[in-house]
Amino acid sequence: MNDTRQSSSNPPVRRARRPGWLRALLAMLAAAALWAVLAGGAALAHPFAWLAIALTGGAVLALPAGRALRLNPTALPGLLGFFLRTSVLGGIDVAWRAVHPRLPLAPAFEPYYVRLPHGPPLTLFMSMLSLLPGTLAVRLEGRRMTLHVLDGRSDNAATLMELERRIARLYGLDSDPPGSAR
Amino acid sequence: MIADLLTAVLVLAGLVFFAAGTLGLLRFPDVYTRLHALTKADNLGLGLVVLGLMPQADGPAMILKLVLIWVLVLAAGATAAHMVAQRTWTHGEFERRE
Amino acid sequence: MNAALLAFDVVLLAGLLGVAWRCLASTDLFRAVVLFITFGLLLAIAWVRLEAPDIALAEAAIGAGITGALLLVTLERLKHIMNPHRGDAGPSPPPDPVASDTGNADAEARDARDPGAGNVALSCAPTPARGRWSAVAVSGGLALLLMATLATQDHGPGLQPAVAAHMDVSGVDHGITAVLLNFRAWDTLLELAMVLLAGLGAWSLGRHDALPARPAPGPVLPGAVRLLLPVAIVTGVYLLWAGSHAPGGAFQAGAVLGAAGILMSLARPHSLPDPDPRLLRIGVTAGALLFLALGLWGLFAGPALLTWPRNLAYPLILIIETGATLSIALTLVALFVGGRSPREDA
Amino acid sequence: MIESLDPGTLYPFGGAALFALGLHGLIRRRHLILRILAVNIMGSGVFMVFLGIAARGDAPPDPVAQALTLTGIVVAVSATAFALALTVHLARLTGHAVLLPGPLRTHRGNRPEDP
Repeated sequence: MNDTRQSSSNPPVRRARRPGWLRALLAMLAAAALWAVLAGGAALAHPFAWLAIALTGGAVLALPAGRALRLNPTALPGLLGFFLRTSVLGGIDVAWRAVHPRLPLAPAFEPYYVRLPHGPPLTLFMSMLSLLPGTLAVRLEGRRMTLHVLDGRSDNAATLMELERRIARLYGLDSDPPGSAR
Repeated sequence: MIADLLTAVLVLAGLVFFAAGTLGLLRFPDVYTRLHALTKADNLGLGLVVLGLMPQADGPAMILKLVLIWVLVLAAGATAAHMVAQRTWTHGEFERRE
Repeated sequence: MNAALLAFDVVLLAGLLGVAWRCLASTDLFRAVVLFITFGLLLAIAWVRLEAPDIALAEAAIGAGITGALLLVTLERLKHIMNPHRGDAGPSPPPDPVASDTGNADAEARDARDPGAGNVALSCAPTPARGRWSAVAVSGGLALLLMATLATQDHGPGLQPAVAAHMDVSGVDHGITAVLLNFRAWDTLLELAMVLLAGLGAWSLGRHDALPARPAPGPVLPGAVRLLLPVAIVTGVYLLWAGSHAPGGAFQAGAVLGAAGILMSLARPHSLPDPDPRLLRIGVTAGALLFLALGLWGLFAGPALLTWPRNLAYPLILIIETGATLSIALTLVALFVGGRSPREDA
Repeated sequence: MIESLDPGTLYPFGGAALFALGLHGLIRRRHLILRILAVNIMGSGVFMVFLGIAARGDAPPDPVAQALTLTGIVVAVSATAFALALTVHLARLTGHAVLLPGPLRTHRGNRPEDP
């Protein structure tokens, strides 16, 4: 929930944490929206809706605080479009390999050096790349990520760099100089 | 009528991807490649099924519910695939081949 | 259409029997547990086919999900007990991903370097050949007897009309919740007592160990917890609320919230301390005690023990269901963690 | 023929078969985990008989049978969890998770189930 929450009032200081009340408030708003989707808007008046919202607020306060990140909503459609397109390609790619009589696989482990900072951007990146064609996040040690790829002969890094660039834009991190991979 | 036809086509297409993912699960050689098959093919299959059910929904709340199901399965699937891959890396395959 | 449905039924039943057979015939315990989880999911499909969505929800969440988690963590515990030397060795050093070409070669290289690094399978002895036919005779004969009874039984109307006739006094609009919390409240009270007993039994066996499954490094699990915990809370309370008029109720809600608790205990965020044992004890017993107290109150204020005055039935049922949800969720997490908290004995 | 094979007829028979399969596993397997799985499969067979009968006829399924099955599922997971806790405890004491004839030996000498 926290990962995609918008907050426009926070300065883009990366180490700063949101105050607890603000995190709880945002989570409770999201919980109210979820309740309205599940139970219908009219059911927001029921005491159980308040119970759910209050419990969500409490749970978010109990969880460790993440870093406050400024979200750049204009990058969202691009990221979503890219993700939908590549994940459709990913599904078709793996389905084709599965039904092909000769099972065209060339599995390999590949290193990849991420530039995104730890926290929600990196989590989002690692989750999304497992749905991209032919890549699977296996392990992360510092900046070095180990990928499992279905086809070591294809250029997997290009797609990943594109995804990384788009996530960086979403979190307003693209003003950083594109530090070269070690 | 057109909505029903759309539903039938999309749901059937989704089932084809589910079947392909299951085929991959059975045919692929090791844990990692099987994870590829399950996460990617089933994600697309479920996406198509959800898309196909949308014309049958009786309101925007139902459509949002369908999208929510897809997003949650996506998040859970990607997380689970990564966790299984990581565990396989550190502990080896669960089932040792004799 | 009818023939297609019949084909579906036959395939589903054959699949269920086949998976159950493979599960029980397995010599590898991990394989048996995975097949059992598969069996639970197939069973949930069968419940949907039998127009029992409440049961399907409970089966998927409890039968497949939570039982599966309990079985897997038990296998992990058994492995540590049977191979005590491997237990604290920590993860094996990862191979260099660049040096190897394929997954298989990589695994072999790792095994060759460190023979203990591979997973020690938890196997069990294959079934002995002796006594095969007597077991087949006993179970097969019983099955034939059951089937003969079922085949000759006449189709009565069942209790559906009786429930439908009394819905207006039940306080809720969903037949199953009416049966569970009003018409046959005794069953549900005893069931909560059973859940409580299981929790107390596990606690009485000793202190909980640090879960053998270490929290996995990396940002993905904590990120997933952040996303899924609020969703699970809202969904759990929604299921609790929905039980009064649609499929759902205390058991399904307790299972969803219990699953969220299990996820938390796996991810173990550092800022979360162990819960206060006293609060935990109150929470675990709350469901049964609240139910009993309100039932006794019904003896004096209403017609009989465990019955509710008609105008108060709805709020009372909701209160009881809330207590039951809390207790079921907490007990399921406690059973997963497996023993009382170290703070209990301190 | 197809008329008589509605789910209300077919599923109780499937449930009886599952029950028998579970019973067979319970008798034949020695490892406690497998015995716990066998008891669970027997329970699922009973639930299937119940719900199959409840779904007979054209009326909506019998809510009493459904409520009892729901109760049964929660009782089954509680009993399973306690049985698993006992199995782990037994393994801690004896080093194996099988019930052997004779008094429990609380040393780690005899471990028939090790690979």
